[in-house]
Amino acid sequence: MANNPDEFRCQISQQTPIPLQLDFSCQGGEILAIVGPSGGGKTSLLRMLAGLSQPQEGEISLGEEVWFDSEKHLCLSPQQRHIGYVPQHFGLFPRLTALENVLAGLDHLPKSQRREHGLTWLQRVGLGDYGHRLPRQLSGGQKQRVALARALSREPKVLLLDEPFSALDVQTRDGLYQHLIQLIDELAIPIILVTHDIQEAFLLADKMLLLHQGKMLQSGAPAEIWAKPVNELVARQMGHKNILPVECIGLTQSDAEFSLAGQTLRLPSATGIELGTQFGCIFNQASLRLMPLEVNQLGDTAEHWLWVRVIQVRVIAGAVRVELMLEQSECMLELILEPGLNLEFGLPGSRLLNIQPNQRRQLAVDPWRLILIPS
Amino acid sequence: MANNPDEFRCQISQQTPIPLQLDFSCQGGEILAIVGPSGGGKTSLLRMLAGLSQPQEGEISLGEEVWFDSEKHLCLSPQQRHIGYVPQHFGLFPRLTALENVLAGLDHLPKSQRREHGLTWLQRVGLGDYGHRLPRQLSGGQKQRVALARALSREPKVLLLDEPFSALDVQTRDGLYQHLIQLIDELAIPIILVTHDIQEAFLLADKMLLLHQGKMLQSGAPAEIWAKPVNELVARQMGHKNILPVECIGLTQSDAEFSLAGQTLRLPSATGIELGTQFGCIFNQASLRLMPLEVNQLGDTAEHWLWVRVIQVRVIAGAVRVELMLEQSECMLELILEPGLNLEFGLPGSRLLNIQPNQRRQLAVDPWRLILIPS
Amino acid sequence: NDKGPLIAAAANVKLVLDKIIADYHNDTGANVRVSYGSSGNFVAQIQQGAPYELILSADEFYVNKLAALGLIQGQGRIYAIGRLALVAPHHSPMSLDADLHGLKQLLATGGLTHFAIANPKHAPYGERAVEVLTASGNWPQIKHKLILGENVSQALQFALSGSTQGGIVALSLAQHAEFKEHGRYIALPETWHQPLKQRMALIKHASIQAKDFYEYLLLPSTQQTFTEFGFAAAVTGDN
Amino acid sequence: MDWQAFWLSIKLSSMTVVILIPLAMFAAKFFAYHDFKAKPWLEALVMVPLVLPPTVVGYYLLVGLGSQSLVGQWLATYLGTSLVFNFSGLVLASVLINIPFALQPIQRAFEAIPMDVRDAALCCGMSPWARLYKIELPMVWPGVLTAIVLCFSHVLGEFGVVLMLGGNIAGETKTLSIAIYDSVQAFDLAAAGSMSLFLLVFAVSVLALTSHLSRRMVAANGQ
Amino acid sequence: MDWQAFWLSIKLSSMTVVILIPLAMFAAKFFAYHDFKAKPWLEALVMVPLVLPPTVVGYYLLVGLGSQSLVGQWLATYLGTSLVFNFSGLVLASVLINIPFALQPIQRAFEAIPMDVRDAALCCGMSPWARLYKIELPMVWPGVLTAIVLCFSHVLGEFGVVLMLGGNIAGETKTLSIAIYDSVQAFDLAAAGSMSLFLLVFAVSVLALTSHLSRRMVAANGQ
Ligand SMILES: Nc1ncnc2c1ncn2[C@@H]1O[C@H](COP(=O)(O)OP(=O)(O)OP(=O)(O)O)[C@@H](O)[C@H]1O
Ligand SMILES: Nc1ncnc2c1ncn2[C@@H]1O[C@H](COP(=O)(O)OP(=O)(O)OP(=O)(O)O)[C@@H](O)[C@H]1O
Ligand code: MOO
Ligand SMILES: [Mg+2]
Ligand SMILES: [Mg+2]
Repeated sequence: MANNPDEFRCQISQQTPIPLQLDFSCQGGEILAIVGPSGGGKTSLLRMLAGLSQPQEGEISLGEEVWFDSEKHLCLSPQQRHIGYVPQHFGLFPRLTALENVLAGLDHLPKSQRREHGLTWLQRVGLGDYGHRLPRQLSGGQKQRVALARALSREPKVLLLDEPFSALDVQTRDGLYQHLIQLIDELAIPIILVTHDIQEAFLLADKMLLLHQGKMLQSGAPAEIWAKPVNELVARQMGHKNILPVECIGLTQSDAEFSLAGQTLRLPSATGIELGTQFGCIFNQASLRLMPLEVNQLGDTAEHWLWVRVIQVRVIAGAVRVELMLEQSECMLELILEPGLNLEFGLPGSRLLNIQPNQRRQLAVDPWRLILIPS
Repeated sequence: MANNPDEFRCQISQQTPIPLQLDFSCQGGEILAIVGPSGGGKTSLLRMLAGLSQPQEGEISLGEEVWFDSEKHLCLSPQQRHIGYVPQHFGLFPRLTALENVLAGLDHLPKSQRREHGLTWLQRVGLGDYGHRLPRQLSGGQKQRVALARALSREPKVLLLDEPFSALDVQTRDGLYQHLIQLIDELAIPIILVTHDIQEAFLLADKMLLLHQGKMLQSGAPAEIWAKPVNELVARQMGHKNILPVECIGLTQSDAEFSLAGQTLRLPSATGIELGTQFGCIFNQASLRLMPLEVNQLGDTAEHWLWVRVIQVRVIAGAVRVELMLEQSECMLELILEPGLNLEFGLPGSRLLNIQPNQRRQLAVDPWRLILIPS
Repeated sequence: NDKGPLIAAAANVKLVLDKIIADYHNDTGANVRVSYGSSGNFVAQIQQGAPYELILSADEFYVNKLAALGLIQGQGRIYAIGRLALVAPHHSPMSLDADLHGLKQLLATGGLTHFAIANPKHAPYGERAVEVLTASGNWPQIKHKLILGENVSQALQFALSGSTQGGIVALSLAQHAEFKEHGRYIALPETWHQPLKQRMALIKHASIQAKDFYEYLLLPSTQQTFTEFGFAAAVTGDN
Repeated sequence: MDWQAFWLSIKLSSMTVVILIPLAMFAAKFFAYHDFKAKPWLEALVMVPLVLPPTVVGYYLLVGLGSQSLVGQWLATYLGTSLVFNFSGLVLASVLINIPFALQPIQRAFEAIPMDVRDAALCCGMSPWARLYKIELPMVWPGVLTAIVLCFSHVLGEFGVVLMLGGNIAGETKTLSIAIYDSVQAFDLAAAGSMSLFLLVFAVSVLALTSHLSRRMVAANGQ
Repeated sequence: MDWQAFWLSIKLSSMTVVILIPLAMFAAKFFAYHDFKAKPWLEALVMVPLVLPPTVVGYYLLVGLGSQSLVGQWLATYLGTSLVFNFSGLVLASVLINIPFALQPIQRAFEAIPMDVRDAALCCGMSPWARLYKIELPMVWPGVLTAIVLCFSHVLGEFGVVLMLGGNIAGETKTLSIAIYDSVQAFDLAAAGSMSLFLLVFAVSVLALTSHLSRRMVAANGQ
């Protein structure tokens, strides 16, 4: 194996206690985000990477250093792997203060430097004044930050983060993102980040891996996965909302006609589309535009537009969230109306647009922006 | 006190062990979201509402029923309050199975109905097949859902939720939102929801309360708080990013001139603006539009536009995140470019727009959309 | 009550008494129950209303104490006279003689490290053992080598454990079959010490059956049994 | 083999455990969750039965409960009963001297229940009894098991207090451990040896079985 | 008051605790974290010293360690020493018979350390010693304290084994508890009473102080 000097490689498979089948790598200086539904096996995977449990088969290595090899019956202990690990439930040492918790990971530093280094990291996570507190005297988010400081401060060879920001507010979170990015600039180590927050993954991760029931459903750059999810589950995990079933009912050289709950849509044709095939169609925000109340503006031939009924309108951060139902069906669509995007450019707020529950509206669809996925 | 039949009122104050000063109410059928920075006192507050600790002074009541009254030395026990509580760290009973955990809260039901009711709720949170598992055999998100099922299933008089969705993926979360909304329709009880997710608060909450160091900084409808945050801390907690310091340097009847890092902005005048006053100015997404590369398009008089330099470009879910720096300053601005919003309507992706790091660009500002906050 | 009256008896008469009780049952068909223990404990227990009807003490002291407390009928009777024996485990370099010359010699050569007796503070046999050691002139040299048993039975266990070179215990125990496997013994003359008068007494509320057994113990045939087991006969006339 | 003594020992051990453990659980829970000035002193006082030689403890119990004592006289007058030289006295004594073995491990187990679980239990609306039975007992079970094992074994082996307070009456107060002691004293080493061996094999089997079953029980629902 | 006996008791108790507790910690940790077929049996075997009457245990120890025994002969030949009728023998015996009191509570405490804390400790790169000292010891401390308190008290009060193996030699093997026993047997109730009282007051004070200090210590850094 002629690996990159600090490429982290993992190729494991097992059937019990839970099935797992994975093969991925992460370069030094890269962040790999692992996402997937609750119970998918993310924590189980991280514990294996940390050396806290052993897969049945496979190999885990960092550069030239083999951490685990089922064939050679080789398995380095967590100590030997020198990792930084933030467990999902923090795993703080209950009888040590916050500072002592951080210092507990710094045994590799000369004694004289430990304290200062630990304090620096406590300050970075915003807990400079809480060094003397015991875990039970800290709030949930404060605990999580101590665990984070403990893992980041020890200059690990690989960083394993299990939903490390889940208990934190936006503001604190943003500050910590910066420290994480700074750390990766300094150390250029591989970072494996388990997260449920897609925004977070987009912001931080270079690569992303979708884990479901122990299987890798998809991996690649976050934007790629977002733009080309392999199936509906991936799409939903990536935050796509409006996934409706469509069926190809007509095919020309350039166009394909789809039926959607009784209405018809004309989309650009593409390879793989055959007459009668069923797809999931993602109507993402950028592809939809709610038309003003004056009906029939788009003409009566339904080609790039749909008839919908307004179900609910709710103002959310700087925008309006509208729930629509396709006419003559149960299909729901969610639309976040930001001024200028799905509406004509103007002032925000549903009042000004006069969107009211039960209205019948036309919804323009930009066919180029729709995403088709196998159903 | 002639209260609403199921109005939940809380008016408490204390200095130790941590300072808390709150006064709020929540109607039956309403969701009150409590947000605020980590360590702000949210969990401490919820424990008081549950009867697990006592504030030094104040009164807590539900309709006519007084739960706590420091003057009358009255304090109902948690049992007497009949609440549903999801603690931040779940507090599952480690020796009981998932189903038994749920059943533990159903002592008020006739014995024959308990099991069925418990199973129904386990199914609702997506754990129908996990009833026989012990907590230590569940993943983080599965544990959280058991805790949720335990609290929701017991038809409580008030529901106290401490970040009940923090360990869950988008998809699972969305499903649970529906169940929560359904529950509130059935029971019409007050629900207090602590959360760090502003989107969640917007989606679910009727009212919102911002807690910082034990004090209520602001309360009201989420959209109101978003649109008129009383200070920078609130603004940041609401997810506002681009908050820059401006100073009023000129004042006419209709307009006010502000200096921002050496550049000048002309905004509509308003009450409370005086010459020399300093403000924080929120440049939210809807107020900014990045102009195409051809410079000087807006003319040389800087009235409603700023000179910026592109620092970083990153593709995120269906959009592009651009980091900009105001010329001749350290002020950073973050811009989420969605097609048609901050850009001229067109295809997404930074490549197409040709946004590159280090470019000098013009940024158009819509003065009507800016938010000024006291600094 | 066919189980018979309850008797408290000093541990050092266990061997002989078990035999006598068997004989008694054969002779009369009657039963008695017996509880072995330390005489001192019995006094404390009888004071607190223990259901004993007869006490066979290891000496006179405790019976006299009970008499002073008015808990027994009269003064009781001496039922046996205890005798002492010098014992040594088989491997011991000590030669046994009734004059304790062997002991003296061993002490002189420093070959004696431990010597077992019962605790003289509360065990009569221990008290008499000290008298013997003093009278034979061995006391100053031996007093730091003493291992004290809780009672004379434990002293014998010490002596047999192999970790002592010998000890002074009750002849009745030293004669025991079990002992012969482990060591040798020689009876010590009764003149070396005050007589070990073992006194018994009927408790105040004692039943007819208890009194019957009390009488049985004083029969010549029974007294003969006592001598077979290493006691000197007690019933010679004086109370 | 003195079967009578053996069964008496088993009866005494079992009754002691059955009486002591529930009481200890309440006391342990109280000690675990309440704090007051005198607590360290009370906790230390509970250790007293361990600090004195058993025979001496037995002696003081005898004097304190015997027919000459106030307690003894009251018992005799009003209940027509007595606590010395009979089985109920032994049970009382065994319960008293085993308090430290029962209390300490259970108290530690209660103290170790995490705060959030206690909170959740309080908020579940169960009656205190249901809470104790359903939630707390399964959690403190390892501590309770330790207490049971220590008490059971200790009663089997205890003879000082039993001898003093009970008086070695066959069928009533003569336990197997007294029988073994007697045999050793009477140089019946063969009998002592066989009874000791039997007691050991019995006790070790019972304890191993208990620990095995309890492990399986706990494993069946978890740990 | 027999001061010599008192100091001997203190010395014996302290040495027993000092020797036994560290050993028990290793054994307890091993038992807590490993599972194997023979484990219930081993755990039960450890209880053996409790099941037999102390005097009988003492007798078997005396025979097993005495100068005629293999062990005794080996000790005498190669080390020129002996374990009967002297202080080191008492220490050995005390350590042996207190194993159940030391092992059980500490084992439970180790078992109660949550999985995620153990995981985190493993991932922190500390040496096993540092881990034991910094992380585990503070967490199992309540269990260790229970073990110390039980062992310390039990050694103070134990006299059966001590008497049998030690032989009641003043200044060498005559502990206070034997002295008290002797006084009671000799009907010197005044001496017995005053010594008992002194021992009780002393023990209760020491235990209360220990529990108080340890509470403060733990409170200073937490619980
Ligand atoms: N037992 C305690 N002793 C002293 N201070 C405590 C204790 N428990 C919590 N605190 C402090 O009280 C403050 C409020 O804690 P609380 O848990 O209520 O915060 P929170 O708003 O729930 O935070 P988070 O969002 O991180 O969960 C924190 O600063 C915390 O450090
Ligand atoms: N000790 C165990 N015994 C049996 N099954 C287990 C055990 N621990 C976890 N599991 C199961 O393994 C699966 C994967 O769990 P894991 O904790 O890895 O999920 P996860 O992806 O981290 O989920 P989450 O996002 O909810 O934390 C889950 O279905 C869980 O129920
Ligand atoms: O009372 Mo004894 O049996 O002389 O030691
Ligand atoms: Mg997980
Ligand atoms: Mg909290």
